Amino acid sequence: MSADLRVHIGGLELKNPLMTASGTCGYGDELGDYFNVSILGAVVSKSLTLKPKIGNEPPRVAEVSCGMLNSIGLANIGVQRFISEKLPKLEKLGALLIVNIAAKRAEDYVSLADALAKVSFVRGLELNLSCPNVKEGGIEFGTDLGTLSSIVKLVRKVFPRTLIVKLTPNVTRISEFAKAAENEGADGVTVANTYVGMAIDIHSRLPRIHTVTGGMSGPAIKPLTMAKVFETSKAVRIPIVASGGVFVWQDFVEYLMAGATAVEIGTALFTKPDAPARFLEGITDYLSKENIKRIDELIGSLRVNPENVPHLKRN
Amino acid sequence: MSADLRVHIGGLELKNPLMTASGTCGYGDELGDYFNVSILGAVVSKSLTLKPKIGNEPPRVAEVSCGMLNSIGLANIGVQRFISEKLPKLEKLGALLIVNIAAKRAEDYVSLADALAKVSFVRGLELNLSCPNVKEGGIEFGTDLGTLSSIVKLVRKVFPRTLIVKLTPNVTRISEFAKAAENEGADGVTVANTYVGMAIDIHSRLPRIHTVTGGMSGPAIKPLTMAKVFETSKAVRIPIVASGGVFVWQDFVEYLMAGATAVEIGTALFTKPDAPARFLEGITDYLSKENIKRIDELIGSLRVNPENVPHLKRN
Amino acid sequence: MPGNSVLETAITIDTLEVANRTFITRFRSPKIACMVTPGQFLMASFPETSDPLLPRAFSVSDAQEETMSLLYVAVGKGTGRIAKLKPGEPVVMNGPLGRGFPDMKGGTSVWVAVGGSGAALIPILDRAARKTGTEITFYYGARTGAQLVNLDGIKNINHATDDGSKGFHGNVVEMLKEEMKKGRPGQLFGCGPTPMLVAMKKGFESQIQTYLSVETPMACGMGFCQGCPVRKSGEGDYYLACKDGPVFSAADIEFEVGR
Amino acid sequence: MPGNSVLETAITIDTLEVANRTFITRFRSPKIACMVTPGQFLMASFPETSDPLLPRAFSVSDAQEETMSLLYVAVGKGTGRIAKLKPGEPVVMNGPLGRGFPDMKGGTSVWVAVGGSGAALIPILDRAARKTGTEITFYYGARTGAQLVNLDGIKNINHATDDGSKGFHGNVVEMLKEEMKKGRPGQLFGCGPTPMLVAMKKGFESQIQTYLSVETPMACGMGFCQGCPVRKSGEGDYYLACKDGPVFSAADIEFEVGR
Ligand SMILES: Cc1cc2nc3c(=O)[nH]c(=O)nc-3n(C[C@H](O)[C@H](O)[C@H](O)COP(=O)(O)OP(=O)(O)OC[C@H]3O[C@@H](n4cnc5c(N)ncnc54)[C@H](O)[C@@H]3O)c2cc1C
Ligand SMILES: Cc1cc2nc3c(=O)[nH]c(=O)nc-3n(C[C@H](O)[C@H](O)[C@H](O)COP(=O)(O)OP(=O)(O)OC[C@H]3O[C@@H](n4cnc5c(N)ncnc54)[C@H](O)[C@@H]3O)c2cc1C
Ligand SMILES: Cc1cc2nc3c(=O)[nH]c(=O)nc-3n(C[C@H](O)[C@H](O)[C@H](O)COP(=O)(O)O)c2cc1C
Ligand SMILES: Cc1cc2nc3c(=O)[nH]c(=O)nc-3n(C[C@H](O)[C@H](O)[C@H](O)COP(=O)(O)O)c2cc1C
Ligand code: FES
Ligand code: FES
Repeated sequence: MSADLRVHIGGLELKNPLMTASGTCGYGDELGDYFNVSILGAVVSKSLTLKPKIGNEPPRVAEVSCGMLNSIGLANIGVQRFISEKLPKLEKLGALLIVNIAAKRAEDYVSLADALAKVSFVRGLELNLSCPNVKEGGIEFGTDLGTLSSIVKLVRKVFPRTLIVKLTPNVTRISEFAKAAENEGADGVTVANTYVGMAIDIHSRLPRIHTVTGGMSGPAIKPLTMAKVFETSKAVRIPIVASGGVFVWQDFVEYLMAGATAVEIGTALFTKPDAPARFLEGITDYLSKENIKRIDELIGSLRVNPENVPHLKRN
Repeated sequence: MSADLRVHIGGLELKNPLMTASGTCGYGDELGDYFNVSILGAVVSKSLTLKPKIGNEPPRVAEVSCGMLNSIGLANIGVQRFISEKLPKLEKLGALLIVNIAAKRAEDYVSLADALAKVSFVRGLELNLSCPNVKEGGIEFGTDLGTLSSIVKLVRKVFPRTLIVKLTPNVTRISEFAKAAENEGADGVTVANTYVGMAIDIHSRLPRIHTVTGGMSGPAIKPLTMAKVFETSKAVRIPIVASGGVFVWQDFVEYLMAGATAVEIGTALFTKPDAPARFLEGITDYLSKENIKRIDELIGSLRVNPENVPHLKRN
Repeated sequence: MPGNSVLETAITIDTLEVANRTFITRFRSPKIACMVTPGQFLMASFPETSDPLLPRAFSVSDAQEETMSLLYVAVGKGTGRIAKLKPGEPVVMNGPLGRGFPDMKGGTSVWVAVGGSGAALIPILDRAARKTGTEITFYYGARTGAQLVNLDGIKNINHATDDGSKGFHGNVVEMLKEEMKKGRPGQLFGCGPTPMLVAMKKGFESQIQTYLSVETPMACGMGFCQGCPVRKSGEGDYYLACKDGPVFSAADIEFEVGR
Repeated sequence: MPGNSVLETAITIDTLEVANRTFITRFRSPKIACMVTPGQFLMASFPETSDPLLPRAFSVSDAQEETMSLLYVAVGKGTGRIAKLKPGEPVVMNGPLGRGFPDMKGGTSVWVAVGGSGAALIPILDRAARKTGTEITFYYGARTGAQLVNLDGIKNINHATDDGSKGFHGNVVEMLKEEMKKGRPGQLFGCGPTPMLVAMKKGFESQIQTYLSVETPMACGMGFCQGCPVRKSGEGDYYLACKDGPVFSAADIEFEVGR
């Protein structure tokens, strides 16, 4: 008998902890070329804004050692076209949908949440309070505790289903932000978005990303986000969605052991668009070999004495 | 005629911007097996504490994608044995020496600085206010503006030569810490120490580092530290020493363009203990091909409109 | 219309160095080979390492039955690795991707300007032209003769070199302008470095139906990342090079001016 | 006393698969080959990539004139890469590093217990013993016969397997205890997995001069990083495996108890 892979975030049951990361699989519908998206725990769609956004000038992407920088600037078709054009496709594909939203003003988050609350196929929201690549708002919300709290509170009022807050890692102590989200009624936190990074083409002396700095993702950031997931798991009781640098199924298991309830696959999709299907096979095999009956037994199963951790002791 | 490679930090003239990073070449004396250390701008020795320290339990190091985690715990022979045993060797090797010091209490920083001020061969101090791997003090100093300021102020009083403050990158806005160091009279800042990271061995479910989290270094962190060097260069006038992920000589040039005055080689020494000699050749060739007469023309030479940078606009 | 793209583990057949730092590698890649149309590309990746991390984009240079070839200039980590593949070694290919050149219709004439690694497109375009009975002529430029790839069996190639060491003395756009004094094609295709494409757009788009294959940095090649914008003419909006291109009608797009 | 260590670009000669996932690769590496003593190691690195990043530690398995060989189990990225090196391909070696076994003196007898990749040390120890006229006997254990490397030309190897498929039925420490009932060597050497070394220390250090080659994670191999501590007996202090070891007198060190 195969293991029970189900996990829960708020009232939402995911058939397994595999999710896609926002912005790394378009609106989710195009993944269907490479595997059946209904096998996923959840599809998280590209950050939507109230109005369509054309995004930043190129170059928007650059490769660095074991990672990449991006500065897409939230290019997206806007919430209305998403609802009319993309939702029917995703419904047909049998995806469980979590919609990621971003805005410059608190009111806009509320309008977005309000619009999406009316669409029952949208099973959850992921609030992007952490995009490092837009000139106003974006990361600012995510680095100020008060602003974060007030946005979560407002959105919580209008969105009754699962609400996840995606945090920026570019802060001194991410667990404080996770606690603030929990206090305002978030059902989960995503740890974390990309790290502010930069690279220069030394021949032209130009930055390799038009906005100079961009968000760094990929295997290079995995140990950093791992530490942040662990820190957060010691601070909150709500589920943690890990996001950062997953490239092989073992990374998935590592995040669960560090305390995550679900894990997003981002940059890996660019190289391996069928990664979720492969990971699911790898994890299923692993569970059966290790004779683990329920995947949630892995969550936070790291064998560790928190006393050993200088990083935590200081809390 | 070959280019003028000299750069200055406070009253100190370095013959070139290449430095070693503290803790990655022992006390500096052993580098001599692989190249002539007198070619370096400066040797920065392993963090010294007042009393000898045995360091953390193993495992202390683990490899991750394009990087490594370490948790050495400041294992060192203590300042007195350093002065009596290591200094004579370094003097014989013709090294220009900057000593890195670490402590748990402000008074201890002062005692260390006082002891080293008396040794004229010690041309500069690098204050490690950022070690992530000790249970008390360490990073704490580096994440609190007030503590940082007061330590720099006290040390400044007793140490008359070049004083560099090594900052932690594990904060929301590193430039604020750089400004605080500048305000208290530091001659330069090192940007930055290692990033808090973590990795798990999924088979044993044990952390791969005894202290669970460790400091991450190597090419993986280069884009992150690059962004922090750039941010800092827009905020302070004192020289910046870049430290993070340098692996090829081009990385050196990249850091100078981003605003650094000197650059430390750390983890690269483990794979290429002769890296400084190789880098110096690469840089010298590059300068002559590009017809650059003085290396300091490269400092901050990135062609960029700071208006484009969301990360800076928010200051 | 292009079919769906697939992930295929292609098997290296052999590699030939065909010019200075320039290679042709052939692969057994039956699924992609049978679907690809001229101007489409694929993303090659190296699953056993994270450095290089992202897949690399290559136009398919030729495809016949189960065999497909790439023609590339070894400039960095990815191309360097491909050039070192031993016969029998696998590499993961995602393709065919994007929209290629418009289908050729017999009886028309097509001129193709190529520069640098744009030469990759000569074999596949020539094969398509022969199949449809389209009259095709290539104008192939390089800095110097040593950089020109000798493509066996393909006639109708006119060379241009900046230093005059082979063929026309000057760049390929100057050569086209000379040729246009004598006659004009039904369609003009271009693939090569951006400055060449900029000059082609400026020089010819108002006179001839011109299609250009653009190169931008790409992270995914599949429309997932929004990393490859190409500005739409007249509008503030963008196409995606990987989904809407890499081949565009010159009239539809604008090139970014220097930053 | 060991000479200084050097960075040398070694050239691959050939690779042989000698047991399940176990390989011997020979290199032309004249500088290191002529300096190394039994038990010393080197760090092999891959300058063209940052993944793997750190150099990998290997005991030198044999050295003669300009040729040196490594015997290793392909467990991950680094060993996997070495196993794939083609004849003529270069790899950067830093060595010889550390302190090896004590110099052998003719006329004494040495017993050597090896397990797993510790078998690497058999050829180099055997060569040194023959040179000095030392009587050497190897006790070589593995889980099962298929994992035992067949080392040509080396006599005096007694095998032990956990499953009894070859030689003594049991582990190598049990075998040693049996043998000790009949007689005793002047010195006892051990190299293999940590549990084996722990059992040797416990079983023999009080009776025989015992030297153990320890394995710890290493970042640099040169004493630069302080990453490889080995606890000193009785004291709270540490040795460094790479500088003070990897070979230690069993009496001088303590093994970490489970965390
Ligand atoms: C649709 C498309 C089709 C292409 N077809 C071909 C082809 O048929 N043959 C061929 O040789 N190349 C082709 N390219 C370019 C090819 O993708 C790059 O040369 C390749 O990505 C470089 O990889 P690398 O790892 O070797 O170099 P890297 O190590 O990534 O970079 C080395 C150097 O190449 C530059 N570079 C990186 N990416 C690009 C790029 N996309 N375009 C131009 N320069 C770049 C970098 O700035 C750097 O200076 C194509 C690109 C695109 C987008
Ligand atoms: C002084 C010394 C001498 C050595 N001599 C030999 C030798 O002669 N032959 C040989 O086969 N091996 C030897 N080893 C072990 C060898 O260094 C490791 O097997 C090697 O580093 C693994 O590299 P990798 O990239 O293939 O594996 P990685 O991808 O780094 O790791 C794969 C697996 O191996 C484990 N591993 C990593 N490092 C070590 C280690 N140091 N010891 C044990 N397991 C490890 C990891 O936990 C992981 O499960 C020696 C180690 C030391 C310290
Ligand atoms: C090209 C790209 C675009 C992204 N766009 C978004 C976005 O629109 N909204 C968002 O919340 N996160 C976005 N992210 C962040 C990812 O969702 C993810 O959190 C991050 O990349 C770390 O995971 P990874 O290393 O697995 O990619 C983007 C990442 C990339 C690489
Ligand atoms: C093994 C190891 C030990 C280190 N020890 C110290 C130390 O004692 N004091 C200190 O200030 N920094 C220490 N560092 C940080 C380095 O000096 C350097 O700032 C950091 O590694 C980033 O640079 P790199 O990526 O080039 O290694 C250590 C780093 C490593 C890898
Ligand atoms: S390369 Fe990712 S959308 Fe075009
Ligand atoms: S491995 Fe670096 S000190 Fe031993």
